[in-house]
Amino acid sequence: MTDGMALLGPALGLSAILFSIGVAGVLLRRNVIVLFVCIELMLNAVNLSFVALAQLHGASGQVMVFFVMTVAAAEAAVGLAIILAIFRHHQSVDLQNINLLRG
Amino acid sequence: MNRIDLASPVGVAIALLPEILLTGWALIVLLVVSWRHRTAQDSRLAGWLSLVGLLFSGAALAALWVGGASPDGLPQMVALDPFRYGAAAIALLAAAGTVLISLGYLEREGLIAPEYYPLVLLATAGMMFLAGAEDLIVLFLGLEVMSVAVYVLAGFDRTDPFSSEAALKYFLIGAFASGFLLYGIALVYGAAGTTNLSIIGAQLSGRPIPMMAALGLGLLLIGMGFKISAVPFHMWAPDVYDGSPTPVSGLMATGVKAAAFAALVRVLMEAFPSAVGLWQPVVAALAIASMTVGNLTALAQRSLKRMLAYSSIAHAGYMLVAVWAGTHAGAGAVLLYLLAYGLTTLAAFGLLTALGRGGERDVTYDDIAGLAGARPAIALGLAVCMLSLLGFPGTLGFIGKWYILSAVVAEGQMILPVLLVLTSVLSAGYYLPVIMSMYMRPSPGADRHAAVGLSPTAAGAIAASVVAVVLLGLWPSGLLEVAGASARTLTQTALPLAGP
Amino acid sequence: MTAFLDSIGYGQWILHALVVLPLLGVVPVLLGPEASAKRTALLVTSLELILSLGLWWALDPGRGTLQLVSNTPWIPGWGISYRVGIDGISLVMVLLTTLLMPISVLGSWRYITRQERGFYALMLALLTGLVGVFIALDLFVFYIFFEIMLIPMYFIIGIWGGPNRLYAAIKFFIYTMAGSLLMLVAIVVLVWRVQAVTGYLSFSYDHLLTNAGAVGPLAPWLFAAFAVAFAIKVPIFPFHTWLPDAHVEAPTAGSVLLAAVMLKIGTYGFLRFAVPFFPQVALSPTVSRIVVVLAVIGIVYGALVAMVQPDIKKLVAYSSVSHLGFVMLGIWGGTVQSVQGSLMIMISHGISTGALFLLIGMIYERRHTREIADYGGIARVVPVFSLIFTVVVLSSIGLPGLNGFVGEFLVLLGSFSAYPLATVIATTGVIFAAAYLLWALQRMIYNRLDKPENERLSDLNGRELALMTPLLIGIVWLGLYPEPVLRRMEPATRRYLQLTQPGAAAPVAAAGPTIEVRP
Amino acid sequence: MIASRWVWLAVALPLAGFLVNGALALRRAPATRAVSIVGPGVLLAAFAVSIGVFAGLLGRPPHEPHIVTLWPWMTAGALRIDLAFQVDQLSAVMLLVVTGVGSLIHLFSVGYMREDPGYARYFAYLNLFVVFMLVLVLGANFPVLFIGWEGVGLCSYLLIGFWFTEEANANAGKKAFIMNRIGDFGVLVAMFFLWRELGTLNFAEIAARAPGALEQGGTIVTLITLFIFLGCTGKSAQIPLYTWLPDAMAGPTPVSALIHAATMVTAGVYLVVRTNVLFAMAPLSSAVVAGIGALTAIFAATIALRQYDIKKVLAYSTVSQLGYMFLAVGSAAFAGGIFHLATHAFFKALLFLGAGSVIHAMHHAYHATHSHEDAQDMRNMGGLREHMPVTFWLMAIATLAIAGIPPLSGFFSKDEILASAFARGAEMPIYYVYYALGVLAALLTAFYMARLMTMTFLGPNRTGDEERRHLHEAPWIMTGPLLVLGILSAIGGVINLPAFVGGRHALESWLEPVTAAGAAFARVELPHGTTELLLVGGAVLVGVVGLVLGYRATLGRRVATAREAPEEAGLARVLNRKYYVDEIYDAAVVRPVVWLSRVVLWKGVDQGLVDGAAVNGTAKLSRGLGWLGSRVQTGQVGLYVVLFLVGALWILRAVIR
Repeated sequence: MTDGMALLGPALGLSAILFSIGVAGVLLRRNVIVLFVCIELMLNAVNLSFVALAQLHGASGQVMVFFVMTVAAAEAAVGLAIILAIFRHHQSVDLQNINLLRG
Repeated sequence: MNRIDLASPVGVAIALLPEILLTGWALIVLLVVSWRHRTAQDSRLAGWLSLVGLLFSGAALAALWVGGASPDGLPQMVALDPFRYGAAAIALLAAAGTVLISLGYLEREGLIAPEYYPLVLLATAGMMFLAGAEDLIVLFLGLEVMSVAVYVLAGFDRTDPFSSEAALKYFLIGAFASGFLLYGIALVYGAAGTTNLSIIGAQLSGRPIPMMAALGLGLLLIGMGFKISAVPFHMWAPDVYDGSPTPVSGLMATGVKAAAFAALVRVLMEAFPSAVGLWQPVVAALAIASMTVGNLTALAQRSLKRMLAYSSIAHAGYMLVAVWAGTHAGAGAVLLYLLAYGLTTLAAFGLLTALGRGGERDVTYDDIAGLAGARPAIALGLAVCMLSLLGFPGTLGFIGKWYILSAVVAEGQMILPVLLVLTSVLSAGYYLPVIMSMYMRPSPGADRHAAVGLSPTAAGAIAASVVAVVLLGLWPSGLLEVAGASARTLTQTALPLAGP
Repeated sequence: MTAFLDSIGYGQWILHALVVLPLLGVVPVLLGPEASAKRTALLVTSLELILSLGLWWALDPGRGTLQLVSNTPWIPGWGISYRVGIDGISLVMVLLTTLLMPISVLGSWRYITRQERGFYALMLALLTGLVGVFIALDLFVFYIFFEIMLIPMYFIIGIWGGPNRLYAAIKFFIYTMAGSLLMLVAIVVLVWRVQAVTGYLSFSYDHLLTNAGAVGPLAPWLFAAFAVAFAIKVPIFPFHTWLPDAHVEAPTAGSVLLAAVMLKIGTYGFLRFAVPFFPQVALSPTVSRIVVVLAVIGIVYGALVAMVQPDIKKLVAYSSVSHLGFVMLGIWGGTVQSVQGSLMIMISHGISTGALFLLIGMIYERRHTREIADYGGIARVVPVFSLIFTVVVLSSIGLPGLNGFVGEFLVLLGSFSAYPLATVIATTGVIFAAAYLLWALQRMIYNRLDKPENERLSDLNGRELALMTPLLIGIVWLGLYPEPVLRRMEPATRRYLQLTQPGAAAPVAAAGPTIEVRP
Repeated sequence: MIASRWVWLAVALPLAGFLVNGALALRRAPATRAVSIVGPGVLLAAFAVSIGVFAGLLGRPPHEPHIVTLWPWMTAGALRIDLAFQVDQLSAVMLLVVTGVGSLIHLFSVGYMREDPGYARYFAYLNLFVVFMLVLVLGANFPVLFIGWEGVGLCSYLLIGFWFTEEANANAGKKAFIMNRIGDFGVLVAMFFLWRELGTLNFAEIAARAPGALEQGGTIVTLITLFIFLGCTGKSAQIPLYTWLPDAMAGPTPVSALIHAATMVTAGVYLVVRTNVLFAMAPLSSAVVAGIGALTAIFAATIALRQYDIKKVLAYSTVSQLGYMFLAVGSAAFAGGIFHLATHAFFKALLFLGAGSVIHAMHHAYHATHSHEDAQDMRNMGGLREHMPVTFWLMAIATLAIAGIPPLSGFFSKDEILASAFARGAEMPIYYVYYALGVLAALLTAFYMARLMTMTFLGPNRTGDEERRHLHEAPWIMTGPLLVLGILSAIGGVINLPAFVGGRHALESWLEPVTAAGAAFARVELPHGTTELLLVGGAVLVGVVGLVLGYRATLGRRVATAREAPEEAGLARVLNRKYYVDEIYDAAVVRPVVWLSRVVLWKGVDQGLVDGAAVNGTAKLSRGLGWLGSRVQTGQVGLYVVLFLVGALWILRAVIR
């Protein structure tokens, strides 16, 4: 069991880094689809940490990963549909000029 | 008090009966809609069908509540206590209200897309899971089911760029926030070894909170902060409420907020009672920020819909003050305020549908000048809503605020109540002008308000909630008993896990 | 008379009747035709007056304690019950309210021309609120009535007011609400602390009064909250700026009720709640000095600013600030004479200023202007109006022999021993009162009759004379023979002083048995 | 004994008169006949009752005043104030003077005001005035006296501004009331002191408790008496609150006679005598009272020298004579003060009524020829002796009386005052100065009275040839009362004949019970033997010299009519403009107060500071912040996420710590 533990620190570190990259992506990029991809990246980072922690506390961590993946998939479907609708109106996916609602 | 054994599948089925019924019913309606979706009658049929579904689910919930169902042994995935039933009931009420208002609204707006109703049902099912979740996984799932459904509902009017923009913003920032929430769940799971709330509570109690659990708690707060639109995670709310169709805004302001707050209270009270020193200052800060920014920015709004959006941020602040108390009284206050705020805001959005067209974004204070002369009933309804939101005595809103004040003062806290009260005074600055322009200003044209009208179903729903707000405001003792009792059931019953 | 009253169990149902009757009256007013609204309203308010007169005999003048107390549980979970009762002080205020209400209704006969049903319905709602405030003995119930009153007055000013009514209405509403919300927090904290010490959750006045000491170090903050809420209502100097706007813009009936009754809720609040609950804080040297200084400023400042007002209604509004400055000085005077004087001013100011506003309303109905400069020399054209106007002005100046003097004299006499310098400065208020009111009187009814419109003014008609007669009788009767009123208020004054004299912290065995502490 | 129980009748009768006349005034049809009967009739009845009360008092033991309580007025805790009348020697005398002179003046008014449209209203106010004056005089405690005190102020306001259509008259009325009110402030504060120190406001109890409770000559008693005196200066027109009396001449002349000569203005003297024990216990205050009395006497006399309006001369003469009365009571000669009050009432009323009939005649003449000359300006009169012989001779008697020529009443009363001032000098040398001022004032008095008489009655007639034919004597209804007053002025001295002419100071002994309390502390022995004779001689000499100089000076110069009269110059101009005191008051007090309240308080503090900054300020601030908040809502998702992240980082930092 001990060797499994050895990888826990780095795994959690990696998922934290991935998560931060995801967040930075959402922050900096202007294209909606890239933003969406970054959010998916954040979710997968969390999956990694789930798997890493599952070593400690048994299989429930891994079960959680499956839930996360299915939810991410559902979200992806709906998200892309919304992005399509936006594209139909603005002919662009650049977040800068999607600001009709303000004030 | 029949005890339900959650280990056996039959036990679980009974425990989740309301949610199961609702989801099943939603699928049935989806089937019916798949081949009857062209005419207005189809849309109305789907609407009435979904209402029936809500009734069934409500009946099941009542059976559980009246039967006093409680878990035999450790509560597994979903809590079986009146607090869940109460929150779920509010969610059902909100959904029923939204459906009743939407019946007339969709037809008038030419949105003949009956799949609107199954989405509402599914969103409500999500809310009920979220409100009743005893396990972080179920909490996450409930949250996502609700959110995805509401994302689509927000962008329901495809032809209207505002609606799609609202959906996009809600989706992007929503997903972003659920990323944080999920990361929190992972860290808490890492620290406590389980995702069951009461077991987490047991694990963490008795020893200083480990770093990972603290981080987890922080991330959870961020995720939930977004859902209840607390400042500084609130930026999405005004635009999304403004852009999406008015009944959907109503649902978001009432149902979504109710489920989110119920979950937040349960997580904080059951999972992190020992970490009170940690989360109380954060909640206090969020509360103060929301109350001040929400009320101040609402002052500058000309459109009624955006004013109601900012006011919902302010009310989130008031409820966060109750959450800060961290006691059963606080939980009771949140539950009651959710009902009070829910009923009033739903009626307000409902009345707003009467006043405008196409998303009612352009309905300003001047548009409703002299409405009292033309439409006395609608004007009176809106006036009562404004007074209840203001927390004026004689309305349920006042009883809600009073309950929050008593809960928080009982903890010896003075600054938060005074801030709550002072920001309420600010709110008079944008609630009263609504009443003033309706009653005290002459209507510009004779037939200026000819177009103002409500469909019978919407009128019925709104009238019911307005009357409820006043009656419960005058005779609140029954309601207060129920809220207090259901809050007291939020106790951490589990024993710590053996082992590491 | 008392035998007759006891025979019909008057004591048990009267207080509830006085609150419910106007509400019941609202229904026929709203449902009936527009024209008959005012008649129904007059009928209901007159009935209310007749019913309330019985209180004069029903109250046993011997005991200073709260009488006719009735207690019906309302929200048992929070220890809230609909608890009502009266003593000398509230008796007099209720009678003043029920007397002025039919008079104001009669006074707006011709003044209110549109949406009459709404107006008279709101007037009846206002009557309920006003009576309720004075008889409530449960802090929750008191707070509800204290706030509920705002709505009718807000609409009365807002809908039937003058050109600048919106600003005046919202300013009035927010100003008063801000104060009362602070009081709300104070009430909640008080009840919580008392419950923590006595273990018994209740909002009842007696319970809180006897155990108010439980608040300990929080007392100054709580007193401050109560004091601010009532100071805005009185109004005391820095919080008074809503009054002139509200008075000028309100219709006659609104101004009459605002000045005659609603301002007294502030002073009544001090007498009933703020000072008795926290006597050490209220009567401590620093707080007393602040209040007395503000009161004296109010008197002199109010009078001086009134002197230069071009608009007669604003002038009377500032004169109210000045008069109520006397009341505050009297309350803190700390002697039986000064407190009795305050109560007398509360009544006589109600009658005199009520009468003044009614008269201004009448002349406004004819001439449609409130600028003093637009009048002049009308004594020859409208002799009856001028005579009544002079008498009422003289009573406001405090001419001995009329009602204004009794109150002011007692206040100054009583407060002299405690605050000699302040009282002397306050007495100069007597000079300024003469100056500004006489100057206005002269510019309005004497001087040259040089404006053609003034020549066609019609003198008071039967209705107007009818509604002025009770007030004139009151002015002269209270001026020359205030004895019965003073006798009925004295026990309550004594009890107030017992409760508030420093060192009276322990529950006081009042003259009679106090109403039982636990219901 | 029984009679004094009916004293309330004396008050009730004029009150009834007021109500009847008031009702008649409100009715359109002028009921002059009814009013002429009710008005004076009621007064005569009241006079009869007063005589009854006076007679009743004779039979009573002197030292018990008879308190008639009508009903309990104000009771609060230990304070018990009843509406009660006190009938004792002092109030009996005042009762007689007020109702007596009052009746005569009412009769005179019947003639004088006959053509005036407000005839009924005039008599209503006059009756009301008598009611309040009687309440003042009969009051058994300070508050009841105060009812009368302010009541008379009210009536003088109404009567001065009787012809209110003229703004000047209304202003004069208002000025009178407000100045009275400033005085009343003093009386009020004195009451509070008395209540705090003695625990009572009843005169009888004050006299009883004062010696014990108050330290003689102490600050408390001095303060009380000074505040009382402040009230008196307001009511009896002494420096500094006298400027309202000359303006009060705007009212009808009988009003000036009754209110501003005989009764109301003497209220101050009455109050000092009524509270003589306090003044006796406070020598410093007495000195102040006497000082201001003397100062006012000389000051007013100088102004009277250069006045051309006949009523203004008499007004300043009244102010001066009142100064004498205060000089008397200031030197503890309380009875002397009352004596001069009575005699002054007679001859000053006579002078005013005389002037009234002169003005009446002049009005008649100018009215006949439709000319708009000033009927009150002496420069338009002259030589009226032939046209109005009766008025001339009666006014001559009054002039001699006021100048202090024996054996007329003025001589005795004025001489006693000067003597007592001189006697008081022994204890406090300052009184010698007052004595000197008194004598000088007597000289000036004689001078201006002589000037008035010569300008009006002697020398060439300047009214104008046409008008002269219409000048004739006043009807008997007006000259009748003059006659009675003439007789009283002549023999008035009898009521207090001094020893050196064989009299036994009747009035002084009559008032002894009232002044006994004061006498215990400050008794004045009038000088006897040679000094007395010297003083008397000196006074008479001064009187005669004044008269002669006055006559000579006026007759010598040719007096131009008002229209062509040259502008005054130098000192004469200053005197004519009454030392510009009114203008100084206006500039120093009235205008700054009005400016302060308008600019500083109302616009500055009220609208600017409290309303503008505090109230509307917070409203604007919150709206501004709100506007800022909505600007931040740019609609850019990027910004939303940034803010989201800032919040997230803050929470994480808070949670970790």
